[in-house]
Amino acid sequence: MAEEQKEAKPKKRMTATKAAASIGPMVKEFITGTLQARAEGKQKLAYTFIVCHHEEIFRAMDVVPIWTENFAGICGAKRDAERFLQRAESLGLSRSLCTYALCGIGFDQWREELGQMPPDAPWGGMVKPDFMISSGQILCDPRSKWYQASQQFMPDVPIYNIDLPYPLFQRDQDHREVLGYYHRYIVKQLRGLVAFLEEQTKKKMDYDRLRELVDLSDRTWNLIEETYDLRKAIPCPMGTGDAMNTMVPINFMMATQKAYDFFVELKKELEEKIARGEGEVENEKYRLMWGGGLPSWFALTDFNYFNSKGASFPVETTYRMVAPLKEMDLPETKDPIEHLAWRWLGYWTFWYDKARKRPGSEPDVERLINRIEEYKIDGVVMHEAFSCRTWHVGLIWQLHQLAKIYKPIPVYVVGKDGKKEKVYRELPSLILESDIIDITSYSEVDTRNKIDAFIETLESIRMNRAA
Amino acid sequence: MELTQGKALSTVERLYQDYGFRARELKGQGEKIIGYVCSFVPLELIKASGAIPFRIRGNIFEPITKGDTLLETIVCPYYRSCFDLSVKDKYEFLSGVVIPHGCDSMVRSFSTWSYGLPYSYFHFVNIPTVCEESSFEFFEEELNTFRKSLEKFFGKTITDEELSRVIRIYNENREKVRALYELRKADPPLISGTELTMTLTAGSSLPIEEANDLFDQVVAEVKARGSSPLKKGPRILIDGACLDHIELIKLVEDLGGHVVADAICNGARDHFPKTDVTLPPIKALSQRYLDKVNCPKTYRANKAGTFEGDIANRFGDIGAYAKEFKAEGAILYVYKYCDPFGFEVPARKAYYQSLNLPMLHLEDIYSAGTMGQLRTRIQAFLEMIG
Amino acid sequence: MILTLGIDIGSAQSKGMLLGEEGPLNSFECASGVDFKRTALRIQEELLSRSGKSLDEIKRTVATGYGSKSVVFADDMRPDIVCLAKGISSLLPTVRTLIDVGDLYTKILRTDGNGQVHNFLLSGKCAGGSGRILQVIAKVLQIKVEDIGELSLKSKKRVEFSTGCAVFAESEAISRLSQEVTKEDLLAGLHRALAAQFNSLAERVGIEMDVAMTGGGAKDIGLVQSFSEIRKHPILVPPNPQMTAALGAAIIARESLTG
Amino acid sequence: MTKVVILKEEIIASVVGPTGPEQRRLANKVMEETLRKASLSFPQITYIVSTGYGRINVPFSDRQVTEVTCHARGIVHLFSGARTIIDIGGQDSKGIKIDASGKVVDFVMNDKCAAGSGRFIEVIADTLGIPLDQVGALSLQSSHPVKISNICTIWAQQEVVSSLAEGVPVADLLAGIHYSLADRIVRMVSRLRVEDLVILTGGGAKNKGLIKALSEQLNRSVLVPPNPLITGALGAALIGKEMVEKARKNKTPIETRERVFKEVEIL
Repeated sequence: MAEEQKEAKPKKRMTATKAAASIGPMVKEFITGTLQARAEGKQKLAYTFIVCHHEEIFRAMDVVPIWTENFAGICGAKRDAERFLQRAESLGLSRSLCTYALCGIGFDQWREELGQMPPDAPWGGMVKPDFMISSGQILCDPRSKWYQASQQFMPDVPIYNIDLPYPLFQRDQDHREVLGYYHRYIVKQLRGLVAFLEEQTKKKMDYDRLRELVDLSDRTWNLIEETYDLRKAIPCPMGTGDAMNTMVPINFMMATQKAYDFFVELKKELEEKIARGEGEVENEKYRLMWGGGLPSWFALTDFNYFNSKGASFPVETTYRMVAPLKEMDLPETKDPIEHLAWRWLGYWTFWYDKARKRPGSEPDVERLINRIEEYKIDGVVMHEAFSCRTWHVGLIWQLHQLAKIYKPIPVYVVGKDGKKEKVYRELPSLILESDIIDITSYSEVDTRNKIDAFIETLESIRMNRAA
Repeated sequence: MELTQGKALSTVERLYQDYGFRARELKGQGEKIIGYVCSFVPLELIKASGAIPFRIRGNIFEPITKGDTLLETIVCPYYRSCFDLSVKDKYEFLSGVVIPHGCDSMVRSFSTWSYGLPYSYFHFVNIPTVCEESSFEFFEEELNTFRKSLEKFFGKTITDEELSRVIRIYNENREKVRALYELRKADPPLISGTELTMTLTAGSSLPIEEANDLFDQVVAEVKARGSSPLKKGPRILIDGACLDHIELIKLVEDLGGHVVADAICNGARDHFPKTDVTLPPIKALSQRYLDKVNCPKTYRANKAGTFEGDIANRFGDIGAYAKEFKAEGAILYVYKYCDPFGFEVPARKAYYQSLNLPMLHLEDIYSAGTMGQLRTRIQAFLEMIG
Repeated sequence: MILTLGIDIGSAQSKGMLLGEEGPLNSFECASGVDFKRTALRIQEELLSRSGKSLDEIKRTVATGYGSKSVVFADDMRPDIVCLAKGISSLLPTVRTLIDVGDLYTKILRTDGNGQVHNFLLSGKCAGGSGRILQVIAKVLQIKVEDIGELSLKSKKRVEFSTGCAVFAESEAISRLSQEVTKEDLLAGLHRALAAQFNSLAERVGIEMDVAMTGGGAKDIGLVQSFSEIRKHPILVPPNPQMTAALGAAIIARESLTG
Repeated sequence: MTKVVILKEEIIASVVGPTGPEQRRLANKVMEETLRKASLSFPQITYIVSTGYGRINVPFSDRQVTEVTCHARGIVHLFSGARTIIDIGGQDSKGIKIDASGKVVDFVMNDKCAAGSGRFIEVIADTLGIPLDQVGALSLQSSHPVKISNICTIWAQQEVVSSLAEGVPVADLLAGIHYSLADRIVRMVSRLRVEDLVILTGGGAKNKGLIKALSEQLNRSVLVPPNPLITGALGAALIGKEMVEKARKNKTPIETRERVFKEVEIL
């Protein structure tokens, strides 16, 4: 019966770029790499999280990162997360919690109970780490709680928790007033991580190597932005569907030459496509922005569905570098750790100044407005994943503010007297509701119904638009 | 088994039922009231700035309607209720709101609060996730930023002397809460769990001096009972986040149990730890709020090196309360969508097992509508341990 | 005569609207049953025979609704949101916000009098906030669904009623009744709870006047009344509100003929 | 359903009757019938314990005890080695963990949503027009159970209707429905760390399809008492008996209500 009850395998998503199509094997390679490293036993392996700006430290210390969010995402994409989620539930964890974490904890518990990988573990499974680096950031509780919960099943695996806060946008305060002590704190936290890794690996940090790696990821960072900026072209050569693949080198491979080379290739491919006038969609009718939320990894084919209606996604706010480093105006420093800390703060506070200038705006809204302008966006699509508060709370509010402060679209409507009258409409938006990996929260029929109706909404605005 | 209600407890009930009426009065007299949520806001700073801190409360009887139009429903239901009441102008007497980094729900909805509500003052206090030297340093800076922000808003300097004086008043308050808890130790307890939580909740709507007076009066009034009129029943500890209403406790007590101890935010977690008066005030506050408020949000390094040692370290205070108040069972009450507490359910379960204390885990959504469903579970649990 | 047909196959009720050049000729409604294909054919046949028309006069058929893909003879399938906007604009062109209370879902949309959708939202993750709950309760109270509205308006003391699971609403109602709550007060409580939910949804989309209610739920005057109390403004309801999407589908069919 | 068990040393009489909106009146009726069957007059009953969702609506009960305790008591009486009890009723479902001495040590419940209770199957059976007592057997004929993707009972009901229209065999749909429910139940009870013997009781225990689906998903055999509907009532009767015996031993008075049937009119 287990067979029949399994979810149907997802249809393969069509990619617009060759680069995106090459991602699958790359992911498989680094997962296989962790299995190999564990078998060889020469390198230490660490559970850790993305967007912490600490991968350079790992790589400089030859520690192999195991990206636990990535593994959960893979289980989701393979539509094989449910059995791990259920295990976590049976431990007493509510399904309303971060499903990435539930999937990871369920997997860990199973692997530790068996003393080997659970049967048919996706891509060989997630190996037991030597230690876990959690990061109690300001925006994600599970990043601190997940490994703490996993430790119950791996009591001998130590946790090191680094704290990486950033100042929240506050109306009554210029963030520059506090950056100094935030920076001092983050530097100390990162140095603490170095000390922990030194102790665990019994090796000293090679700061020259770290400097080189930081430089490599900085260059990659700028290259990514240059590459993604090419998507401003009409028609757009690559959409968010592909970007959900090309996020892999951004989030799991930074500070490697491979990631840099990947974007060199991608940039070339996009330039060629633009030269040929090739778009993600054959006849591009609408340009949409993925304006918030992580995707449902098991339903990436929804992007193809959008494409089939003539809708392209030239830009997304998820998995992007926020802005090129050169625009961030970071203080000069020779110390790579100090630089990482500045870069971290620059990343989170980039939109603050711009937001302060527009009444009623705030950084997330400001970013939406800028992207709408730069990429000539006709509508915003967001995803509210029930299990993740980090990225999915505040979206309704952002749309609310966007409608309030962003320039409205003049359209003709039928007035009370039956005559046409000019009124103003906000940019159309769609919120999809599901989850990152919990497929039980997803209905393809409903989702596609919503997409259909949204496309018709875009069409109607276009038809009634008062030039 | 009826408890007599004297003057002090009648005042408590009124403050509880018409939550905020005293703050409204004070506002009318020209006082400034600053709202806050969570146990991490250093109230001493607000008080020292001349304003009156007021804990924003939810209401489980009020369906969440308006709040849901601005805030996702995947936010902690308790916090959604607080927001809903705020946008419905229930707390119109506030001059501002302070929100700390208590959990994701607070962080991610901060702009919704600060732009969606009409108050003129908003401040966010960042709380470190770890407890170590660098985080105490950082937190001291963050407290100084908060101090400056209050000074700017109220146009008044907060001196160290004033702060030290206020710290002592708050410490007195914590001693008085301790005195209230002492009344729970008799078997059956002299004060019911409902009365105690109602008293603490009422206190969180008052200026600290008035709360201190009120607690004194309640202690005197309850002590005057001499012996408990209550029937003996299983002694229960309640563990979880913020429980600012009495319905769950009343349910336990209606079914024959007694709530005699807790590890909840507006109970022991918030009210027991005192501030060290021998340290410079900001340093002392930084240590009190970061280290002594034992919230799952804060990570404390596992020094024991074993899981059992770790849970003893993390939850030791709960075990101590259970022992001190002779609890016979625990109810772990966790809101849906609560990541900090939600992820600890298996570990807390293991901890209660190690104490040999039966535990009932309830996941709830902060609504009076679910009390019927909880009733059967609680009754069955009391039958199980009774 | 050039006829167009709009068919709306809902989860509970199916509706058909036959449109002539001058306007609607005939409409027909029946239970959807289990065989949607047959239901669709039956609607087509009934409408033709009632209007005395022949099949070849129908130049275009547009299907919509939950079971629209079962209408094998349809020329096109359109989302119900779109058909609702079209339908309401032709019936009540001043309507800017529409709440459609269906059997499985509640839909909120903003439109413009031209029949174009400007924004929309669908209800929740289960049938807890849909029209189905009204049927469930009617069954418990042993009354007809049609009578719910009148009864609810007679309430003197509305009770708090929580709309969780639509199926378990039955047991909640039973336990309320055994607490000696009257049918009238119970229904008023239910209506209030539903209306409050609709209002939250609608405010998310942004409410513009006028506001209308359609779908099977709009036949319930208690629900409409309750919603207008919350809005503090009258709520418009077209005649035969459950036909709105079918009408919209037929109009869309006609428009695509005339281009 | 309303169930009554009259106990002396062994069960003297038991009756299963309907529960409707008029719970109190129906409780009276079922009680009367059981008394008739036992050839007893009402005052001859020493002590009455009521349990279940409507336990507070039994006007003549002397004490109310939850179904968790009563089911456990009833099952332990029937199977002394029981460690895990799964009760699937129309209004809720629950898992109960029992220790070696027959004491309840933990339990879990679902009563928030019909999809995790016996109602899920009742609603679908009703939709398909198949008598409830036949759905289990029919589901066993399936060779390719379908996956039911909707969790909400009402939406699943609609899904079943659509699948049926697309020609999916009824047996496959029913099997899918049984697996779907079993899946949710197993997810819930797995929190208790299921141990043998596993006993299934309540209305769901009369359904062979559900027994199969559950034992497959639990990977254990599941035992069923001969009359699963009455285990809760039996447990209540046993608890009542113990209370009376204890009171007699301690010479404490037994408080009981008046043994009369009060007519209750609700609708």
